[in-house]
Amino acid sequence: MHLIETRNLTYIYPGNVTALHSVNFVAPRNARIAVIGSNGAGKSTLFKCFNGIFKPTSGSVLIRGEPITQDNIREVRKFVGIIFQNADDQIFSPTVEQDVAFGPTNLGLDEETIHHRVHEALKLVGIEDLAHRVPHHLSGGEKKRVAIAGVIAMEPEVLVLDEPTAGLDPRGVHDLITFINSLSKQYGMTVIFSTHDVSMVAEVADYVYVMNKGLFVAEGSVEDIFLQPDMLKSIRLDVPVLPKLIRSLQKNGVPIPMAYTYEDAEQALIRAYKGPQKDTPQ
Amino acid sequence: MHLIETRNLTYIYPGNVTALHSVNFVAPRNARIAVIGSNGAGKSTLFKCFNGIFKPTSGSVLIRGEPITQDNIREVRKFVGIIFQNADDQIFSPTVEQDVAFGPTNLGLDEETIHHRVHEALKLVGIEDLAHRVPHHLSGGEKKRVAIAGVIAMEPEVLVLDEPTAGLDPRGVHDLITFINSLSKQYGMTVIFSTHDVSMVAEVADYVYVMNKGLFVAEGSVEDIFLQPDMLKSIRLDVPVLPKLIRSLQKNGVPIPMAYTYEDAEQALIRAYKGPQKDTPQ
Amino acid sequence: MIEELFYIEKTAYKNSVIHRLDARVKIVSMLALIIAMVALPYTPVVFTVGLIFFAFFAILWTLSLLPVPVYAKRLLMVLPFGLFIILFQIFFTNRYYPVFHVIANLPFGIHIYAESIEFAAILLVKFIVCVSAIILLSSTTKLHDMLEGAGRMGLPPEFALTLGMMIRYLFVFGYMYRKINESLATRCFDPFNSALSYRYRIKQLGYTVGTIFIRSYQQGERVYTSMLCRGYGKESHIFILKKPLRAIDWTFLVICLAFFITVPFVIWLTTVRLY
Amino acid sequence: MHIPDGFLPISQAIGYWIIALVFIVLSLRWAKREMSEEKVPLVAVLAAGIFAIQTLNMALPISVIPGGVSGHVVGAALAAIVLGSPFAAVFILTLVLVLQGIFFGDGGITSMGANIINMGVLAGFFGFYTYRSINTVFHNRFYAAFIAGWISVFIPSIVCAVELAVAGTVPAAFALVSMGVYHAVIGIIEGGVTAFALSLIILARPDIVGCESPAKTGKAKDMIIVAGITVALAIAIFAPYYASTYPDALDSTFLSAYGVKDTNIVHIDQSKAVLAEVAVAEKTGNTFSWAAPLPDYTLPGLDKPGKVLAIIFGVLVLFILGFGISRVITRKN
Ligand SMILES: Nc1ncnc2c1ncn2[C@@H]1O[C@H](COP(=O)(O)OP(=O)(O)OP(=O)(O)O)[C@@H](O)[C@H]1O
Ligand SMILES: Nc1ncnc2c1ncn2[C@@H]1O[C@H](COP(=O)(O)OP(=O)(O)OP(=O)(O)O)[C@@H](O)[C@H]1O
Ligand SMILES: [Mg+2]
Ligand SMILES: [Mg+2]
Repeated sequence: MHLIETRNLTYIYPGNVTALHSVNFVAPRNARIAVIGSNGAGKSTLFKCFNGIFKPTSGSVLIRGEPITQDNIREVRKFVGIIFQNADDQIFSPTVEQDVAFGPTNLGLDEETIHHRVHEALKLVGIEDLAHRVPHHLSGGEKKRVAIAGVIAMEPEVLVLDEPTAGLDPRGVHDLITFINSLSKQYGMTVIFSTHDVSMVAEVADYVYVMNKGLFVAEGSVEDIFLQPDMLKSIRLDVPVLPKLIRSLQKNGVPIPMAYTYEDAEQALIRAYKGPQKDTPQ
Repeated sequence: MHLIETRNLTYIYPGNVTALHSVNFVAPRNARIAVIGSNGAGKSTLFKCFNGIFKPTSGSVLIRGEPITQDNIREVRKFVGIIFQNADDQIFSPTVEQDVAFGPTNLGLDEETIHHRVHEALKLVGIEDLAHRVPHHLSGGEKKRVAIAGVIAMEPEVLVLDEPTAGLDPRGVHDLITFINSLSKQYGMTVIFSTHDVSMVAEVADYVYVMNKGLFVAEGSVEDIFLQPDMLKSIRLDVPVLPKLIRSLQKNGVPIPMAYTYEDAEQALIRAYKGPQKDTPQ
Repeated sequence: MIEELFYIEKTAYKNSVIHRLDARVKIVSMLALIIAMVALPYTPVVFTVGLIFFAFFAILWTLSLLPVPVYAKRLLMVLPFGLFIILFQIFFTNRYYPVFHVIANLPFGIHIYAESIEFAAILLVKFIVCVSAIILLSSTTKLHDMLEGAGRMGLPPEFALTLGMMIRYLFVFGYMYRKINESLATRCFDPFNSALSYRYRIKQLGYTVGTIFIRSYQQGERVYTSMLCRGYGKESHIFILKKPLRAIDWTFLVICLAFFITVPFVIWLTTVRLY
Repeated sequence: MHIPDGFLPISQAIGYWIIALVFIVLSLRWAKREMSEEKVPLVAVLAAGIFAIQTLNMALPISVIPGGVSGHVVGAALAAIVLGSPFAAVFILTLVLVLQGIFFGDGGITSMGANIINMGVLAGFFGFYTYRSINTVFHNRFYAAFIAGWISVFIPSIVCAVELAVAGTVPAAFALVSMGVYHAVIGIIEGGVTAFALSLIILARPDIVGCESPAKTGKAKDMIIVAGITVALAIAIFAPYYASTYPDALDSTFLSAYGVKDTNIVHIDQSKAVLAEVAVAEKTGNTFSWAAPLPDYTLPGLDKPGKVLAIIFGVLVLFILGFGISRVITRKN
């Protein structure tokens, strides 16, 4: 049984824009899944189907094997937490604490539990000291964390992030990547995210879906996907710079194994250039 | 005489937030200048001083050697065109054509000139076919182009872009980089931009300013800046992945020259492997 | 006005005895003051009571450690409409006096009446005292504290949620409004530029208003979506912790209420005895 | 147009508050029933948006207005038209006014009821129904929105003047003329802005305005609304001019010229005043009595001048009429 599964999911916006076209998506337990695609490919639309915000025009969305109905929709929304791209859309209460408490309050929890959850969530994303601040004085990165805390406080088992790193500075991106990886490793959460930053995919994802014009044009492990540079180019995407470089070296006769993350690439290059020597200490 | 020059420019927001602290910035003719810095470093504030939207709290901004006054402000705004990060803030009219015509109309040009300029601008950014579309329905990348066209139609000599690639897909980023480079090469325009994407800096800029907390902490050519990884790290930035990789190889004893753009890095690595042979044909 | 919002908010973040008082206490006291002031009949009693109330306000303002220019600036901001009406009073008779004495004759048969001047002064005193009370309240109380306070006093949860969201988005739109203004300026649009036709200028303003409207609408839709993701439903409300009043809050409240009720009465009684 | 505290006697202020509360409750019910819970966040965010719109400085350099007093768009008509219900305007403007009153001191607390009636209820209802009926009859959204925008500023300003006059804090004639003329001009801007804004919205987001498509109602009923609004308009437009034939100053010179009052003490003998008017009529040969049945409104003892009341009454009757009719129409659908 998969946590999330879509079967021939089609979504048509009012005005006959087909945003999703018979999409089959599967999210197993404890996976880190990237959905990539050009602007307008349908990523955000897909994510909104995961917790019943959009109802499929045809096909179905199964959460833990069950379709989303009016009866279980609250359960589904508790189970699948979504964080959209723009933090301002998601922080609607006058203070950080109130905002993070919004979800738990809606779950009908008692005051003490709410209070506890709010502080757990704030601690997890590392912004406990911001609890009584007003959101509009926060920086972009801080707002993003508040938005994440707001969803985490509902204790979802699947976390969906729509372009989480957009507009963050390099350190912010790095922190977020570390955070996502820890959610998966420490808490066993399933994380699904979309991004335009292909090199982030290599650092975070176990499995990749590639979208174009509402269709999945490819899916597979990071290696599978980035072995198809022409396909990616044809749909406005690209291979991250490191695999691209290594491929080019391979073509030019350098005997070097493929690598996707920075660390692997570094090791691979050092070995390739120094010949079969002992591991170089860091 | 520089096109834009700031002298000890300090800007304090109402409420005593010092966003710029005695900043000296110089933009010569036909340069491509990158301003990088973490979230909240003061990049956007600096740009808004360039065309008199913000008046310096102290210090001065000189445009072609002259300070900005009430009398020449229209001239200045015609001379320095700014494109902000969010295209939605910059598009007000019911059709793309009308929106691009907005600036020239405000300059009091006659109808024929306006028409001509609008079509030149649309052609330049490659969206002639969108002229009669409603801007609110365009994709993110298309809106960005409309915003650029709207400013280009005023025929500025300096183009300032605040985080131009945010939210664009890889192809969109690539197109934009090509476009910026062509503006500089073909039209001799001076281009100033800010970005969080350090690898874009290497591809586009001739000169880089590094900001932190309202101060310039470093400036120089791309090489100068990316030779200081520790400084960059300390202010939440990072060295692009390619120079980082090459530096690590150098440290590990691989004899390889430094390179910043993808092409240079590729060539350098290939040569380093093959030894001092003839150039490998592409 | 949105610009002032940021500014006012700033003063509310300072710290003082007055700032630390519970929002409920401040709201109730200020309401009491305003109602007491407005309820006074249009007679010279207003002067004495107004003076005493204003002195009381001045003490509170001093305690709040806020500079006087902050007050002056905010007063000036709201003055125009009221002041306009007040100034013109002196040329007119009204029904609150049986007899009017002309003290100056101006051309075109316009007169200035002694009683009207007094009446204008009465209006001015009422106006300034009430506005001062509001300025004190909003300069020393954070918006969300006020909202929480109102919520604890029984403001219906629907209203609290709606108002809370409105407050939050006021700031979001404040920033958006700034950016739109900046990009209008970048493209040299100036509604006062008489070289452009009225129609064109009104049209562009209309489009700008339309743009802000559409963006607010879209923002609203997106907010709704993300609220749904957090289990929003009919019974959703804003999270407000219970918070009992402290002794100092009670003291302040009792003093204020007693003061605002007794002063007018005492003054009224003494004037009655005097005449 | 924001009446501050102290300009309305407490009794009247309470009266206005009660009327306002009725409409606020109605609008809450509307928000809950017709728009369901999904619209609550939308309306809240829109309220913030309208607030932002109100801060757009509309102080066009209209040299007609001395001093270039600035005005801004109210946005009530736009909100009502786009959201397809006058209650939307009531709800949104209430939120806006509450915030303006409590936070900025713009418009008082006690007088907030009156302000909500003027800028929320009257502006919303008049704006909405004007738009609806003109659009139904003439099928021109642009002009319908223009006139609706104009009315949504003008009528409240007149009513505001009347309220102040009834309160006795401003002479009716002065209030009507100054407010009327000023807002007639401001109304043109509001109208223009409303019309252009609506045209943009229809172009960019036709789905938002969709619910508003001209109701397929009987033409006759719409004609009644149009007629009602036209009459209201006529009254509203002519009221200030009618009243302005009695500017205070003019009035008192006239009276003093005929020896009814001495120049220093205004203590008017009513019978003498009537006699004086008769005398004037005889002298000028003009028997048309341009005085309303009630002589001067500044007379002691006569606090509620009939014509002022008549205007209020007329406006209210038309307003209730229009509202009732539209209710009947909508119920039939
Ligand atoms: N509310 C809407 N009404 C109609 N069409 C829409 C709506 N929202 C999105 N679309 C269309 O649906 C398609 C998919 O949009 P979606 O937002 O899912 O793309 P995306 O992959 O998230 O793009 P991006 O990377 O730019 O965020 C696009 O063609 C878009 O124009
Ligand atoms: N309107 C404002 N009022 C007060 N402070 C402001 C305002 N706008 C920006 N600031 C502050 O000024 C500083 C510089 O902001 P600025 O927007 O210039 O940063 P930036 O470098 O453009 O950041 P980013 O990369 O996130 O766009 C920040 O500390 C910010 O909080
Ligand atoms: Mg998206
Ligand atoms: Mg910025």
